[in-house]
Amino acid sequence: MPVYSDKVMEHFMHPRNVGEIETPDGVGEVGNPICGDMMTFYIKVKDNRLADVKYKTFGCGAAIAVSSMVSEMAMGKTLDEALKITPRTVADELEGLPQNKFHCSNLGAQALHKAIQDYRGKKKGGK
Amino acid sequence: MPVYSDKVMEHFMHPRNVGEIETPDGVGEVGNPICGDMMTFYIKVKDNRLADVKYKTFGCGAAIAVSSMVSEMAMGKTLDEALKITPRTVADELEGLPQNKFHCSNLGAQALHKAIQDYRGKKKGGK
Amino acid sequence: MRKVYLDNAAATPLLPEVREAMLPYLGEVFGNPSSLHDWGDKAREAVESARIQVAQLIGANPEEIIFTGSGTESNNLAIKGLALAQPGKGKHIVVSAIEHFSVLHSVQTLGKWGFEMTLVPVDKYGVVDPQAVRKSLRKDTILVSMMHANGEVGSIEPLAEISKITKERNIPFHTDAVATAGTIPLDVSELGVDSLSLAGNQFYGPKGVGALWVRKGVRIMPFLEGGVQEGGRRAGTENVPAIVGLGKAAELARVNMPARMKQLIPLRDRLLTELPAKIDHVVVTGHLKQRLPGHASFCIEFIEGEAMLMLLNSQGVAVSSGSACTSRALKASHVLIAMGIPHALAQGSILFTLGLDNSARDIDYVLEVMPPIVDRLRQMSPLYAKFIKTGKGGK
Amino acid sequence: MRKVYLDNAAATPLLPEVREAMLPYLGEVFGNPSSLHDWGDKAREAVESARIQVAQLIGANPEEIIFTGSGTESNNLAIKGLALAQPGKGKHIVVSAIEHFSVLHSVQTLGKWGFEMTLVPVDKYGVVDPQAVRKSLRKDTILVSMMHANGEVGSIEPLAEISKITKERNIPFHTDAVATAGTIPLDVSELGVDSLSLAGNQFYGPKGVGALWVRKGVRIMPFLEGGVQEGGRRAGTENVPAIVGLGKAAELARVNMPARMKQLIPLRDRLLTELPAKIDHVVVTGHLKQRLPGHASFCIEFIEGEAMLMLLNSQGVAVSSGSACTSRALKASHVLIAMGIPHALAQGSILFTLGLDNSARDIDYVLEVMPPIVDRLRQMSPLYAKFIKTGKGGK
Ligand SMILES: Cc1ncc(COP(=O)(O)O)c(C=O)c1O
Ligand SMILES: Cc1ncc(COP(=O)(O)O)c(C=O)c1O
Repeated sequence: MPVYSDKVMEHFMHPRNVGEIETPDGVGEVGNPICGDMMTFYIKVKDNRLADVKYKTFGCGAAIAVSSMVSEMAMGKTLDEALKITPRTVADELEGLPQNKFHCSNLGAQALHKAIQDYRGKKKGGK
Repeated sequence: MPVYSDKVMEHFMHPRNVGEIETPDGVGEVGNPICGDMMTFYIKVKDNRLADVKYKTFGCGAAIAVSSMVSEMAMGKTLDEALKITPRTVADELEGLPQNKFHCSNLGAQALHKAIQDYRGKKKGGK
Repeated sequence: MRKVYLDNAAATPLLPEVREAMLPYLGEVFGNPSSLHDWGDKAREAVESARIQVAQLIGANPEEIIFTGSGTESNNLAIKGLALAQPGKGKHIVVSAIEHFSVLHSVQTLGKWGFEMTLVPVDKYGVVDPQAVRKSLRKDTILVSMMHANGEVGSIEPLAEISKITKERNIPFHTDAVATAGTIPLDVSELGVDSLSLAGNQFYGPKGVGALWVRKGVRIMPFLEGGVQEGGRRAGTENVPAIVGLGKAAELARVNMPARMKQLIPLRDRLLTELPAKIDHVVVTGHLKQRLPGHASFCIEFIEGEAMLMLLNSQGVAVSSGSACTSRALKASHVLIAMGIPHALAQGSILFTLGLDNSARDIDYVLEVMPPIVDRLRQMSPLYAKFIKTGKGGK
Repeated sequence: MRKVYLDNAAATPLLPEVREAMLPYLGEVFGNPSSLHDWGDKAREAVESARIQVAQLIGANPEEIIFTGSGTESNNLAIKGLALAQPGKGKHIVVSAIEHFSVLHSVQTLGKWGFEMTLVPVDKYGVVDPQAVRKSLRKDTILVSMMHANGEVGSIEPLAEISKITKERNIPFHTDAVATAGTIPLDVSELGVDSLSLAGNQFYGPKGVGALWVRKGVRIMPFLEGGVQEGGRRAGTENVPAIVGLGKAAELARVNMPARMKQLIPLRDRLLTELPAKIDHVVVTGHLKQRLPGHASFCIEFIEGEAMLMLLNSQGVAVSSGSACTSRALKASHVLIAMGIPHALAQGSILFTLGLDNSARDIDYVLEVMPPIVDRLRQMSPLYAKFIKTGKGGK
């Protein structure tokens, strides 16, 4: 009974899509280092789809695995589809998260949504 | 670190002078079965000396060893000498008693003194 | 000299399989279950496997098991933890008069914080009447605690009947099953209790470990405070080898229980019938039928328990007694007194508790050495002398 | 892959000699120390010998030693037992801000019964100022508790100076010496304390056993209630094998302490100097000189402890952290925060605790694998990215 599922461990050890996007279409930052975890998501949008998703994460193993999983789940999805990614679906894809990590380290979906809102806000703003 | 000294064990296993005296000169009974220990001492007096000392004891290992030791210490002593036997001297002769047994099981000297008093009382009474 | 150990209520030997299961955890697998690395993982996995094994023994869910350091600690946690978790609900606690001191003293200490205790009496067999429990309940009763079986007289209590009453009234019901868990079949749902204490050293498991089962949803305050081990309900680095041993002992007990009972009951019954047949003025204590399988207890008139113990020991036989002299507090057994046994008779208490190492030849041996010991002590006893002279003083 | 265990503060391996000493008590010598027969005598003798060994380790009298189930239990017994034994004397308790939770939570619980707590702050090295203790004392102060060394940052506290103050005022002074007893020289008279907690699993002894020393004449209420084991101060069947193991571990610690310290200190000092030399933005936590021999602790900026732990584990290295994410309560270490370390930096806490199995090659290995791990996590860290871009955010 290790603390994390194999899937979490796999994503933690080999996180997908780590990094920044030089000229992102949207950026979403959540958390702060005081509570423990902090994630910044960067997106590139093409034809209303997520053409690229990258992130930087400060936090525990769960936070890193969640970021990686969210980036993988979001990649290529339409924005509306991506907004359907929730902490629950992320945790399910990761074959579960420890109970105490569910809320605090599971901010990836929120950061992604924020990046999408940022993109939409800018577009509306008529940039 | 057994509970009892070797000397206590030896007297418990081989108690001296157990029994009753058919026609005792004095009898002393102390304790009662409710507190746990009960001893009856019988004495035979000759020329102001304890010519015979016997006892019956209901009680724990310490109570039996104490009775045996008291009988041995008293035997042959003058009555005044025998009255100098105290719980302390009995415990010392037994190479110590467990602390919690000191008071309740160490009634032998008291029973002996009672038997001597009984004898003296009867004599005074002009038996 | 023959060596016959008949004090399994005080301590059972560790089964070789239990020891084998423990050894790796006294060796290479030494990690702390809270640690986040391979060493910690291995220790944690071992603890969680043991939790399943213990849960299966009593028909519980693993996450309802809290590992503790002893049966005593389980009872302290249960009594204090359940009482203090119900602030404002009431301050009245009902227990039987024959509970173990780890229950009774815990309730007494709660008295300092305003709790009140009602002692439910037992009959002469040491059995609680469920209707007496019902009568003792008050509007402000917040906890009932009744042991499953008494370790001194072996009687098994009618818990399933008592729990019907506590359930009607929605009062948490704790049972001290230290003497029964691992010894007789036991299912927490059938018993209808809300929490249950058990200890490894009662069924061939290690010393230094116990467990408290608490039904999911029942609130309990931690007793040992500090870290968040055991879901925050019991702090302190887990005693991994002992927990593993408890798990293994629980598994073996569950699987082998019918065979064990079949071995012990006939030996017990021989003692219960043949000892009083061989020695005059002997009373069996406890219930004759509703009784722990390896448990034969008596009061022998006119003599005292410790002296019997010591002479039996000199013959290689280990037993125990509830006499005042054998208790370090030098008080007559509250259990025997609650059953209405007079003090003098209670002094003659003697207790044979059989285990898996015992055979019919051990019983033969006891039946052979016991009568001369009793005789020897009676010859020294002023009470016996009085009885012989007057015919009085016998029970 | 190389396996390097550097988490000896969480658990130490059992020394082979300790295991050997314990094995008979997991085998033929299984009696209950309270039993009045040969089986009981052997168990009791073993417990009493261990009591002498433990007393010798700390310069105490054997009869002042109470065996418990853990360091946590020793602290619960000390804090609650000493406070509740002084009814009417006062309700004020003084503790340092960096005490173990087994002390802090015990004091907090006493708050329910009207006790008040003053937390004495520490400096940035985690050290208590004795004058601050003096200032915190009130007329109604009935207990002071200060740990001997902190297990998270390794700093050793000036107990002898503090005890001068408590003695002047005649206030009982408890110390949690779980991190020091068996590790550094320690004498209860020199420290001037009135009670002291220790635990076997900190110095190559078994889990599931601790001890509380209480100076003769100091009153204490029992915490675990029930039977009259340990002179009525700690109920429950004694964990004989673990107590024997604790005794043996204490003896070995006493005899071998100088050699052990000589082995550990140079390894520790290499880590303390070379890790910050190899990796930028690393701070040592705790006092550099007044420090446990095997203890090297740091905060690594811009990254989080659990992630470091997991990557180190994947390289075969076991360590621990005081980060919020590694604590099951998900709170930043109260110790680091009390030392004035900002939350973000505290998240980068990492703790190497060396033991007798470690060699210089282990340190080489850690110094080799650690920099790429830090680098990898920093490359993922938005805080590091910001720092690189702005030059801000570094400590
Ligand atoms: C019924 C019962 N409860 C509790 C206990 C306490 O167990 P321990 O001494 O292992 O803590 C005992 C001990 O024999 C017992 O018989
Ligand atoms: C200073 C200190 N006190 C108390 C404890 C509690 O010890 P245990 O978990 O063994 O009960 C620890 C544990 O590491 C500690 O470091």
